[in-house]
Amino acid sequence: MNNLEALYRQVIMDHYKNPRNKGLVNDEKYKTVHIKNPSCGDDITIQSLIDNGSIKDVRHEGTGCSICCSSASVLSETLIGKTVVEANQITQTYLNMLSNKEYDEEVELEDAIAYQGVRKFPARVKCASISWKAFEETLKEE
Amino acid sequence: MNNLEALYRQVIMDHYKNPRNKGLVNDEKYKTVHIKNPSCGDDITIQSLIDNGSIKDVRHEGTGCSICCSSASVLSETLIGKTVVEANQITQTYLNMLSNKEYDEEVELEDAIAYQGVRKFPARVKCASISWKAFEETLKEE
Amino acid sequence: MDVKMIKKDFPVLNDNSLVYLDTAASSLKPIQVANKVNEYYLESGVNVHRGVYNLSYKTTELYENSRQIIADFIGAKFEEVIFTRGASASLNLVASSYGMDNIVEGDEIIVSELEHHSSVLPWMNVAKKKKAKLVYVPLTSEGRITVENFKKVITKKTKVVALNYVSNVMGYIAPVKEIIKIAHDFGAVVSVDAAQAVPHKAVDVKELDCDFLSFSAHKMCGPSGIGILYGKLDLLNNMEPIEFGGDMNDNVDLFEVSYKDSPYRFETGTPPIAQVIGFGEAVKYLENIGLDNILEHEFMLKEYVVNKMKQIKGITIYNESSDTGIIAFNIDGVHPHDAVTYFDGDNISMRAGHHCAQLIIKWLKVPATLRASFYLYNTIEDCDKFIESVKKARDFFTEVGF
Amino acid sequence: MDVKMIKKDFPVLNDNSLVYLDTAASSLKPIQVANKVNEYYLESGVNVHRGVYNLSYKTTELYENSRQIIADFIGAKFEEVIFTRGASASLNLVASSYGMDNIVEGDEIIVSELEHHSSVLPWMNVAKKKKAKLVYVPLTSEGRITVENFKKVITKKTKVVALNYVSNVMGYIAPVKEIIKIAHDFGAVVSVDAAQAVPHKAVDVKELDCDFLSFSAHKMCGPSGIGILYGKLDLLNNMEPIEFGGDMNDNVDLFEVSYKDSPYRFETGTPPIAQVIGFGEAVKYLENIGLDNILEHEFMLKEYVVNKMKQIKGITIYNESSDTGIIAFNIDGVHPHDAVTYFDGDNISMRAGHHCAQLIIKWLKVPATLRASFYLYNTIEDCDKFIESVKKARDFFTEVGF
Ligand SMILES: Cc1ncc(COP(=O)(O)O)c(C=O)c1O
Ligand SMILES: Cc1ncc(COP(=O)(O)O)c(C=O)c1O
Repeated sequence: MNNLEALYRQVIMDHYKNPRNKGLVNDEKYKTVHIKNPSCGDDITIQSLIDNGSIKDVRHEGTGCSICCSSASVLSETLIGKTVVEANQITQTYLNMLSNKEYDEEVELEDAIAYQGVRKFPARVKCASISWKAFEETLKEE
Repeated sequence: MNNLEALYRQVIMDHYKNPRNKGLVNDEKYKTVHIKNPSCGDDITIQSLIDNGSIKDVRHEGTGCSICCSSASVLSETLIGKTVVEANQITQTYLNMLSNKEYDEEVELEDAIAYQGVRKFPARVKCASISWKAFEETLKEE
Repeated sequence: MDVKMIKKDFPVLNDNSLVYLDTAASSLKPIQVANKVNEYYLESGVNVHRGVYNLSYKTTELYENSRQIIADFIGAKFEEVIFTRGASASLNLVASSYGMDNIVEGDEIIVSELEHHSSVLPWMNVAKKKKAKLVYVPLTSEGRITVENFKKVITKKTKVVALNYVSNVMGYIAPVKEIIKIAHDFGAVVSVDAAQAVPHKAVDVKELDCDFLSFSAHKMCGPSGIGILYGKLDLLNNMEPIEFGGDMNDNVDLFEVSYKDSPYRFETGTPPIAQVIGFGEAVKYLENIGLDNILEHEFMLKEYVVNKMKQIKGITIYNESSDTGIIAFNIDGVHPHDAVTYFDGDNISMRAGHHCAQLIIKWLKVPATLRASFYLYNTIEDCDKFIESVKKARDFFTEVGF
Repeated sequence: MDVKMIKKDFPVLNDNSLVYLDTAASSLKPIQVANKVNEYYLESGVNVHRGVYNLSYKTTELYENSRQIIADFIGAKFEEVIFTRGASASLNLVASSYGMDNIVEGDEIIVSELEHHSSVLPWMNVAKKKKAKLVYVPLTSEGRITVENFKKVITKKTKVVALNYVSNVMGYIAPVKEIIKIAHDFGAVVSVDAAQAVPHKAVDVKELDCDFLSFSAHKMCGPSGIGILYGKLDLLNNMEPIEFGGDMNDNVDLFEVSYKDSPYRFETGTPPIAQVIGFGEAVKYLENIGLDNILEHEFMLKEYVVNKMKQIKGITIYNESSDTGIIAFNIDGVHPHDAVTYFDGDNISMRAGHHCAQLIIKWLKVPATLRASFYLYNTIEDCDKFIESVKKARDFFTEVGF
C-alpha cells in the first residue's frame, strides 16, 4: 500500500460518500462553530450538544475535500456518547497524532485512527484537523 | 596634486568665498528658475536677463556645498556677455564634460574648466551641475 | 528558443523529476537573478539616494538603472515607473489615490468577474466609501471580456475602468487596447491589471494608451516583494501621495510639507533595493529570450496539453480556448485539493483553489479548480508527464471510490 | 562579543580598509542572511499559502516560522506581527487605518521635532485631513524628549502619540515606557517608531505596553524591502484594512467582502517571501550575539570617539550625550557634503544631509550635518581611523581656504 492509498483508506472514503450525522439543527441547546480555510475553500460548521458532562450529539455541514468532509463525519461517530473529558482527550490525541507530536497511544481513536496516513502529507494535515478544531471550540464555548 | 586637491582648485575656492553676481533682483525682465536637490539640501536659484540674443546678466542665490555655490558664481561670470547660442554651447560642453560624455574641447569654458576635477567624484557631479541646469531652464522659458 | 538551455538557468529544475506548473502563482527564478540579488547583499548592502560616498553612489546607479530598464521594457518614461511591493500594492495605490480623490457619489466604476481580488476589491472599497456604483462587464459564455459587452456597460457616468489584461484563471487575453480607446472617448481612466500579461507577452504602455498598469516581479523570474505601477506622468504628478515620510518630500516644516514629483512622490522610505536590482536583471533575462517567443512557446504547450486532455474521460476543462499557458480544469467528482495531492506525489507542482479570483470560480459554479500554468522553462516532456499523471489520477480516484 | 569574528560574517568588510559608519541608514548584511535569501531563490522560488504541493508547503512553513521568530524577539503574539515594506509603510499603516478612522476635528496628535519624516508626516496628513491639531513636545536644550516636557503637552484631547524610541540624528533613547503609561492614563494610543531601537537594544512590546511599534529589517542585518508593524491584537482586529485584494479576505461576492483577522487582514498580495525568510535569519543572528551586547559595544565606541573628537578644534558635535552609536557633527565652516567626500577618500562611509529629519536639523539651525553611526561590526581601529581622518579633513579644508 503506497502513501496515497494509505491516505484514502476505505473507512475515510466510506464516510466521505456516506456521511453520518450530517446537516445542522436549529436548536439553541447546540453549540455551533464555523471554521473556514480560505486558501483552499474548506468550510466546516460543527454543532455539539452537551448534557450532563457528555456529548449527546454532534452535527456537521460544509464543503471541502474528501479528507476534510469525511473527518467531520468520523468525528461525529467517534465522539457521540463520550464524556466531555474523554472527547477532549480523544481530540487532543488525534490532533497530536496528525501533527507528529507525541501522543498517548493508549487512547482509543476508533475510526479516527484511519487518518494516520495524513501525516505523510503535511500539506493536508489542516484538512484533517479543521473539523476537530471546530469541535474543540464548541467545548470551549461552554 | 591628488584628486581632492584637484577638486578644490583655487579658482573654485575663490568663487566660493567671494561669489560674483550673487543676490537676486526683483525684475520681471529676468527669467528665474529654482532647483533643489533634497537629498543633500542644495538649493539654487538662477536668474538670467536676455536681451537681443545675448546674456546681459546672470544672478544667483542659494545654499549648498562649495562645489554647488561656487559653480553658480563661475557660471555667471563665464556667461554674462555671451550670446544665447554661445551660452548654450558652453553649458552643453560643461555638462558633457562633467558626465564624462564626449565634448567639444575647442569650446572655451574659461574658469568653468576648473570643474574637470569633479569627474573623479561621480557622487558630486550633481553639485557642479545643478546651477547650470537651472540656467539651461531659464533659456528654455523664453 | 532553446528550452533545454533555459531550464539549466533554473537551479530548482536540476531535480529532473520536478514538473513545475504553478508559474501563474510565482515563476521560478533563474540563477542570474539570484546572483544579482546576492551580489547586492554580499558586495554592498548599503542604502541608496542619500549617500554621497562611493558604495552608496554605485548602488544608487544600479538601482535607478533598473528603473530605466523596466521603463524601456514597457515603453514608459523613467518618471512613470513607480516601485511598489507588488501588483496588489500598485492596484491599491491607483484606487486609494486617484480613485478616492476623483470618484464621487453616483459615478460608475467598471470591473469584471474575471478579476483577481487585487484588481476588483480596491474598487469595491472606493465604490462603498464614495457611494459609487460597481458595474460588471457581462462575460461571454466562455467567460471572456469582449469589446461588445464592454460597450453595453460604459456610460458617461463611468469614471474608472479596472480590468485585467490576462486572466489568472482562464488565461484569456482581454481586448484592452480597444477598450481603452472606448473608455477614453467616454472620459474614463483605465487601470490595467497586467500581472499575468507583462510576464508573458510584449506590452507597450504608449501603444495601449492605458492610464495605469500594474505588475509584479515574482511572476516573471524576478524577486519577491517588488512590483511596478506605471502611470501617465501628468496623472501621477497630479495625484496625492498615499504614504508620507522620508524621501518623498522636498521641504518639511512643522505644519507644512511639499512633495516631490513622480516617481519619488509615491516611494517613501528605504526602497526594496535588492529586489529592484534583481528585477532589472529579470527583465534583461526575459528580453534576451524575447517575450513573443515566450508566449508562442507556452501557448504551444497549452494547445498540446488541451488536445490530449480532451481525449481523457472524466476531465472537465474550463478554458479550452485559453490564449496563454493557463489551463483551469477538474477531475470530475474529485475535489481539487484531493487531486493536487496526487499530482504532488508525481512531483508535479500545481495549484488547487479559487486562485484569489472567487468571482470567476462562482461564475463557473464550482467550489474550486485545478490550475496548470506553463512558462518558458516547461517542456513537451513536462506535458507528457502531466497528461500521464492526469490519467492515472483519474483512475486512482475512481478506484478508491470517488 | 568578539568583533573580529563578527566582522568575518560581513563579506563587504573583507576590504579591510573600509570603515562603514552609515548603519543608521542601512546596516551591512551578514553572509548568513544573504545565504538564506539565496537559498529561497535557488531551492524554491515558489509562492506561499495557496500551494498544497510540497515545495510550496515547505516554503510557507519557513515563511511563517520567520513571523514566529520575530514575534518572540519582540515579545509579541504571532498574530500581532504584520509584514510591511518597511518602517515607513508600517508607520503609514497606523495613520491611514487607525488614524483616519479615529481622529476627528479638534483632536490632538503629539509628535516631536526629533521625528524622522516617516514618523511625523503621516500624522501631519491625518491632522490636515481631519482638522486635528499636531502638537510638538518641546525638546530640552540638548534636543531630548523628556517625560516632564511630554506632560506639558498631553491633554484630554490627545488621541494619538507618535514618537521615536531612538532618534536617527541624535541617537537619544526617549523615555517611551513612561510616556506610554501617561498617554494611556489620558486615553491616548501610542505608536512607537522603533526603526533605530529594535536593531540596537532589546525591545519587549508587552513590557513597553505600546499600542503600535514599527521597524525595518535593513537596519538590523536583514534584507531590504521588509519591515514590521506590531499592534495590539484587539486594536488590529478592529482596524480597517488599507489595501484590498488577494489573501486578505474570506468570502468575496460581487458587492460584498469579508476580511480575515490580523495579520492577514493587512497583508494583501503575494508577500515578500525571500525577505521575510531572510529577516527571520537576521533576527536569529542578532539574538545570538545579544542585543544588550550590541548596545554596550556601540555605545562604548561612541564614547571613545566623542572623547577624542572633543579635543579636536574646529569640530562641532551636536549630541555628545548620545545614548547609542550615533554621532551628529560638522567641521566648522565646511558644508557636510564637502566633508563627506573627504572621508570617502579615506574609505570611510558616512552620511551628510538632513537624514530625513529636517525638523531636528532646522532645530539645530544648521543646513545639514555629518553623521557617523556605529554597529556590531565596528572596531576601535575603525574609530581611530575615523578620528585621524577628521583631523586631516579639518586641516585639508583649512588649507584649501574654507
Ligand atoms: C527613526 C527612523 N524612523 C523611520 C525610518 C524609516 O525606515 P525605512 O526607511 O526603512 O522605511 C528610519 C530610517 O530611515 C529611521 O531612522
Ligand atoms: C491577474 C492578477 N492580478 C493581480 C495579482 C496580484 O499580484 P501580487 O500577488 O504579486 O500582488 C495576481 C497574482 O497573484 C494576478 O494573477
